[in-house]
Amino acid sequence: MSQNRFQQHLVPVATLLAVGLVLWYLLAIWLNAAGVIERVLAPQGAWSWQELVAATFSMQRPVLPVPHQIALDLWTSIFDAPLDSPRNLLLHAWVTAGATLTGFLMGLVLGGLLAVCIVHSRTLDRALMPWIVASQSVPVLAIAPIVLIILGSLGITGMLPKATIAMYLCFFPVTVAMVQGLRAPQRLEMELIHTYSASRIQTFFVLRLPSSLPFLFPSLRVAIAAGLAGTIVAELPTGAQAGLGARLLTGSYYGNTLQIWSALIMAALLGVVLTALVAAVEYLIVGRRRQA
Amino acid sequence: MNAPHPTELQASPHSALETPVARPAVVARKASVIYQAADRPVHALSEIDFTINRGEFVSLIGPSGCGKTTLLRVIADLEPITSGEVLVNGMTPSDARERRAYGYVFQAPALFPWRTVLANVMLPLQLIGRSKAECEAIAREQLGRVGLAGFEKKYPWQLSGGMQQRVSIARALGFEPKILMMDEPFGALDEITRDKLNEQLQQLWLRERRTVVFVTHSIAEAVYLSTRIVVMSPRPGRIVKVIESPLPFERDLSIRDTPEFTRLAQEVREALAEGHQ
Amino acid sequence: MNAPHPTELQASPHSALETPVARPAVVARKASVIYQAADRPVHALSEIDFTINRGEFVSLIGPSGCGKTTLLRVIADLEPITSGEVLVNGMTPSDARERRAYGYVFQAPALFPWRTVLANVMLPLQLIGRSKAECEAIAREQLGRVGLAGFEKKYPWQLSGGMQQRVSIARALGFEPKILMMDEPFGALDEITRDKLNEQLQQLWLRERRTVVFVTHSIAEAVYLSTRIVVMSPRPGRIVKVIESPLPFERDLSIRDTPEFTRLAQEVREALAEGHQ
Amino acid sequence: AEKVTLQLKWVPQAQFAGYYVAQAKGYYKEAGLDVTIKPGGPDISPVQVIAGKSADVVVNWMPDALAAREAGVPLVNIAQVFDKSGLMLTCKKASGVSSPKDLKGKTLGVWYGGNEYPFLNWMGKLGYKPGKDITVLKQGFNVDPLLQNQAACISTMIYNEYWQVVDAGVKESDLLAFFYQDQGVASLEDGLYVLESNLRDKAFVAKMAKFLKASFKGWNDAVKNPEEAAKIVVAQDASGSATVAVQKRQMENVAKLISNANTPKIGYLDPAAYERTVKVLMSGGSDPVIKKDPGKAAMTHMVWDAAAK
Amino acid sequence: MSQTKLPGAIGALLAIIPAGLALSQTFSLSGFDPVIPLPALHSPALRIAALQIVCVLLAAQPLRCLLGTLPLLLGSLLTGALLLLSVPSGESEPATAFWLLCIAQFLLARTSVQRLAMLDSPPWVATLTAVLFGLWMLYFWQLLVTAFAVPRVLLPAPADILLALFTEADKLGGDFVQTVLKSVLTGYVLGSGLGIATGIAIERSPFLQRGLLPIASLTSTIPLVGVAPIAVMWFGFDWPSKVAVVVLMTFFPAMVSTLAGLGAAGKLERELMHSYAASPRQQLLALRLPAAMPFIFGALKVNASLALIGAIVAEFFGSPTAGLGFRISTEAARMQMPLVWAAIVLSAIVGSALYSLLVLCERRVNFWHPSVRAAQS
Ligand SMILES: Nc1ncnc2c1ncn2[C@@H]1O[C@H](COP(=O)(O)OP(=O)(O)OP(=O)(O)O)[C@@H](O)[C@H]1O
Ligand SMILES: Nc1ncnc2c1ncn2[C@@H]1O[C@H](COP(=O)(O)OP(=O)(O)OP(=O)(O)O)[C@@H](O)[C@H]1O
Ligand SMILES: Cc1ncc(C[n+]2csc(CCO)c2C)c(N)n1
Ligand SMILES: [Mg+2]
Ligand SMILES: [Mg+2]
Repeated sequence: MSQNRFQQHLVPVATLLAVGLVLWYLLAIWLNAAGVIERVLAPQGAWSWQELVAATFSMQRPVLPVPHQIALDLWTSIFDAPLDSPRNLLLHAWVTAGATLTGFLMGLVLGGLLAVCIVHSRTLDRALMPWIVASQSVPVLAIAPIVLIILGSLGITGMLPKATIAMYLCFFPVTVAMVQGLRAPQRLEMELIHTYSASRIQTFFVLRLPSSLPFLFPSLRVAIAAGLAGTIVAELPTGAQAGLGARLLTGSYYGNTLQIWSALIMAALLGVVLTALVAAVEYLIVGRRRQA
Repeated sequence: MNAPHPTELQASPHSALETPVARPAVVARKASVIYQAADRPVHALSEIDFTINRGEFVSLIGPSGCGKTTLLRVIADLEPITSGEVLVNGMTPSDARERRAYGYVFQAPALFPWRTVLANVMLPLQLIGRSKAECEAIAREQLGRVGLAGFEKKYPWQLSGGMQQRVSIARALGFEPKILMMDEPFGALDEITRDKLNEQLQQLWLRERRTVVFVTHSIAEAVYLSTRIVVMSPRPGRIVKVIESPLPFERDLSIRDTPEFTRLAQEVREALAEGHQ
Repeated sequence: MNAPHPTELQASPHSALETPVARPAVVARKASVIYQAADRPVHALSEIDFTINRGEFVSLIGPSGCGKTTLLRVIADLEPITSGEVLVNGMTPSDARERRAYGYVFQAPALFPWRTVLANVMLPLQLIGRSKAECEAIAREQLGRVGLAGFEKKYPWQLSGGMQQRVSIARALGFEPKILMMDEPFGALDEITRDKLNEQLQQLWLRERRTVVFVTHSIAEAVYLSTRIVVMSPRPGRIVKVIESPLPFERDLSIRDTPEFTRLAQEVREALAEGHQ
Repeated sequence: AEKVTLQLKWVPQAQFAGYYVAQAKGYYKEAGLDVTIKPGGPDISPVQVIAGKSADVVVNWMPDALAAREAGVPLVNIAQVFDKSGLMLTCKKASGVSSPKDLKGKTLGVWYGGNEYPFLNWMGKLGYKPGKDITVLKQGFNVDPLLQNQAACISTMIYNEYWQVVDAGVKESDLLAFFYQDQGVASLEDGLYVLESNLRDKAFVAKMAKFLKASFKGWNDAVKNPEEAAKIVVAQDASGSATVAVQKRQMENVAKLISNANTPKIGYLDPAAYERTVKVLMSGGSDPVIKKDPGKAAMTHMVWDAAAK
Repeated sequence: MSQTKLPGAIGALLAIIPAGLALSQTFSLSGFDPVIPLPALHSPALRIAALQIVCVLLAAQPLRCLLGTLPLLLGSLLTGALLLLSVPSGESEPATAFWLLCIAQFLLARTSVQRLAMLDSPPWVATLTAVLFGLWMLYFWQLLVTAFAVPRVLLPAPADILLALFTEADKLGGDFVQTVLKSVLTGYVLGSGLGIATGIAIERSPFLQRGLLPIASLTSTIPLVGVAPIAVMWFGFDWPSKVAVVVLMTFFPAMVSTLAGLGAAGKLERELMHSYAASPRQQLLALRLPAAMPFIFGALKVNASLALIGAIVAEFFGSPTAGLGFRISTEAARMQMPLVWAAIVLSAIVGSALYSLLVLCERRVNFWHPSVRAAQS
């Protein structure tokens, strides 16, 4: 069945990607043409169409680099430098992944705790829940520098400030899903447990927690993606430290468009890997009992 | 009130019914339940008076909304009474619940999908802190009794609706409740499965002689299973008639074609119709 | 084949049954349906042969999984047949569907929660482009017929299950289908509501004499409603027996206590048991 | 060893080579210091860092430092390594700018975050009101607005962004650069600042003196040997984006801003230059950068003197 | 199944300990002598402690209605205000008595919120509870920032922020126009609209759907804010580049949810429409689109905060001299922290307002959906 689905999707996805690639090349010619003419070709005098296309595909500082340029840059930035060198993109991906995962775990704990409190306390449900929703309207991404400085003044430096920002973005989906999930047990199931005269703690572990898992995992996938975005943005203001966000920033700073693009692609790959990680954990925990 | 029965042995719990001082499992005195609905209060139960003796199989029957479920819930401490008194084994329902007096079987099986069949049956036993081995032994035994030996490792959603309901009954029985409460346990099943389960339940009761309070919509089911049938009527919920069953305790499905059965069913139907006015 | 009936008028559609050349509404010839399940193919229907004449009320009864739903779906063009032939009013089911031949009532009411009761009944009429006023008039009339006048402005979730099912029936009827298909329409309701709806459906059929194909699990329901009962058996799905009902067309619920009824029910039960082996 | 934390104003680059060289060559260690150099970034304000007590000493531009004083963070200049300003406004000739007068009606890229003061000052002097006579855009940290022709002129540093424009393929002959120095609105750039309250502490002053001495040694080396400095800086760049060639050129240009390199005067804040800067900052018309003359309170030679001994 | 105890009563009673301690402390400070210590009565700490004890007594009242809770509410607010006014200003270290009063005040605040949360009706009491909770949070923020003399360049007090909101209203107004009206709203409407439209358009093309869905769900794992520097490079420093980022960030969630929603119509309902021989257009209008609305609103709500984040982050990489992102980053560097926080508060208000507006719309559009019905009853 899944084999079948895979094949069903393969052809359309491949087709669309191919169309996208072609469009990309055309767009690159169109976008880069002006700059190429002004800075590369015009100084040399007369030029032909072929020269224009070739030049737009191999520009130093393109407005839109073409895919093979990016692929090449990715390749060199992964394989041409030792793994522990700051020139290696994998190192930066690793740094970002570390902060994201730390923040994600922190967010998981915080979100879970909040959800448990909210489900068990009417006061917190009424008083806190609206503020948790409002908290997500605060553009933490914009206040990342302030958070970094406040945390810095409290002696928290290094990876933790970034992880804190990631946590801020992660905890929300977790809380919302957990609140929903912990309340998911039907009245019937709650009453059943009640006739056994189970304690609150027993009810939590025997009924509420297991029934919240199906809600939790989809939210975890959302959370880790949000956390990654948070980490990357938290890496922007600190500038040239390690991490994909720093690569984005310095790429922009040194006018290295290719570097921006490879950092973006790497971030995308990292996002996919991290979500796959969550999916794998989900499969391990609930996979085999999922309904057919 | 209780006609002694030829098949009855003196030693069985049912013999209690025959002694002059019956041992009551449930006593309700002028018990009323009023729901505060949005617009106006609903009299779900109105001054109910009745007694269920130990070892009886009592069915509650009545039209939708007459308060059958409410009565069951009151007995099981799932709903407080507004006035009057309900005693279970001489205690308040709440105390009885704390002493694990109840096994409750709902209309839906209410099994936990993340637990295997075995683990579902073990659940109530684990909650009261029985050892794992003990839980498992009891659960296996109960599953055997409802004919589900060999299905221990399955998950609920791998079973048919009828099998699920049997798991739910095994779970309630494993708890060794003093009183088994069943709220339309077979309502969602098809007729054939239902017949089978009716038969099994009857045999089970015959074997164990637990007190059973059973809610149903089906006249045939009520007549087939019960030693006593309580007919209720709505608005406000009250008891119209209590019918003692003259049928022998040992029954099989063919009893449904006997004239006695038909007469009893007719009596119930008339009582129902009466209450329906 | 069809015994002429005393209450029958020559002019009614039912009279067709009495003419030597009955006008068939549905004809199935060696119709088979095989589902390609993951592991192995499931023979849901195996070489079914049968005919439903116009104006008949035919019930399909059989144990779970015997292919009743599949047969209904095949007739209504919701499922293709694997081999054989099915004709509806002389056309393929697909053509018949395009000509709006069907009113389908599912086990669940399948009402659209964002539409009022009235708008739900109007839906199929709007789809075929009837004017708004006309739609509304028809819908109101149909709602009146199923006893829901005054509930037009309510939303489905403000009604009880039985009322919702009646809306769904009104919706199917308002469409003026040539054939009314009902797949366990009352399966989810309690016995008393079910009895009432049975009575209403019977009267409705009597009034309008539409062709009805009705799936049920309940022997009593099948016997009470039908002019013909088709008993099916599973693995592979096939027709075990077709029983003509000798009951008069005009019936009320009390007919269930007549010996004729009981005999018919017994016949159906035996046929079912036979197929069950 | 005594701990010192230095907060830079920007990402690791040759602009801060002196400190990195002193660190790499062990000058700090020799002086008995354990120095942590914290790189800055576009949204890291050194003032906030020092106010949050996460740094002992920061590299900052004087306008920003004086503005911080008024906002309640009393910074004091203890040394001024760059005695000339490298800030300029670079325009494409094609956009029709040939003198400051032509700026009217143009879109100009300006760095914010405390670096906008000299520019606003200059415009005040020219009588141009931002938003009315000129369109100001908050320039990001690169030269794209000029390359994409989104702005007529952008802010550049002589040692960095200017060359990025050139590297991108724009010929120097097509560019026109206005030096703030030449426009009379120059202010002192990279200086070292500490909190006023700390200066009351003798031990702190002694520590800073050691720090200055070692840093100056680093600067002298960097000016003498740009290649080596560039390599050291590149090694310190955790983002792996800096290249030796670019940093070496930057170092060579930075060297031109340190006239006192390899003289005993290195790092000495010329009181006249200080007063000039203060005057410029107070003359901003209706919206001056600082309203109160800080007098001599915002600078001290105490540490420098101690270091010179 | 319901417990009937008075929430917060224990907490409130606990408050009597610190309040009493503070009381005795001020007594001993003012030189307790057997004659009534008249000067002590003028000590603010004494007055606050006494009032707090009165509040504790009010809290012990088992009145379960708004009127019964009101005295406690007002009383605790009053003691709070007095306490705030008596914060030792500037250099001098707050006395032990002060901290004791703070603890008592905290316990009172907690009880007041709990008491309000306990009330069942009317519905706006729930909102009031949240508001009160927020007020107390701000209150303790103010109290602690003042008491600990936290530097304003790090964390300003709420009062300063409020002041900045008013004094700098015209600057913030300009930022609002720039960021919210020009960037966020345009991008949000464009991105979500295009996403929904695309979803509807490709709903009938399984090929495009099968191709686009995996790609679209992939993009949900990609940190799209990363394209901000590229967007600024392509579309300039003004609002178009922000719109581009916002469109990109909101497009895919809208499309994916629309597709999921269109596919969410039940099998039964679809077969019903099939049996009516409804045309694809009729199926869309009568069944699929209404059934998709809850999903679409889900995406619209998520997109609301994504849009704000996208626009503000894009302002990092270049902007005109207005905009909330511009304000936050530049004023932070200028040490105008109250203004920075005012801008943050403004964007939070905008975000919450947008969200609430959507919730209101959803209640009207999806009135039939069980989640909405549950929320209303
Ligand atoms: N929580 C409640 N709030 C208000 N009214 C209720 C509540 N629960 C039940 N009722 C009302 O009380 C009456 C009795 O309900 P109950 O569920 O006991 O009936 P029942 O006999 O079990 O019906 P059914 O056969 O449909 O299950 C009904 O009129 C019902 O509407
Ligand atoms: N989509 C399907 N794919 C594979 N097998 C199917 C599918 N639908 C039905 N079946 C199988 O076909 C057989 C007939 O199913 P059908 O639903 O027609 O039975 P039914 O008589 O309606 O049963 P019930 O009374 O439970 O509704 C069953 O064995 C069922 O498992
Ligand atoms: C957002 C931003 N703000 C300020 C500056 C200015 N700045 C601070 S240190 C330094 C030296 C870099 O070469 C420069 C130019 C910038 N570049 N980008
Ligand atoms: Mg009930
Ligand atoms: Mg079926």
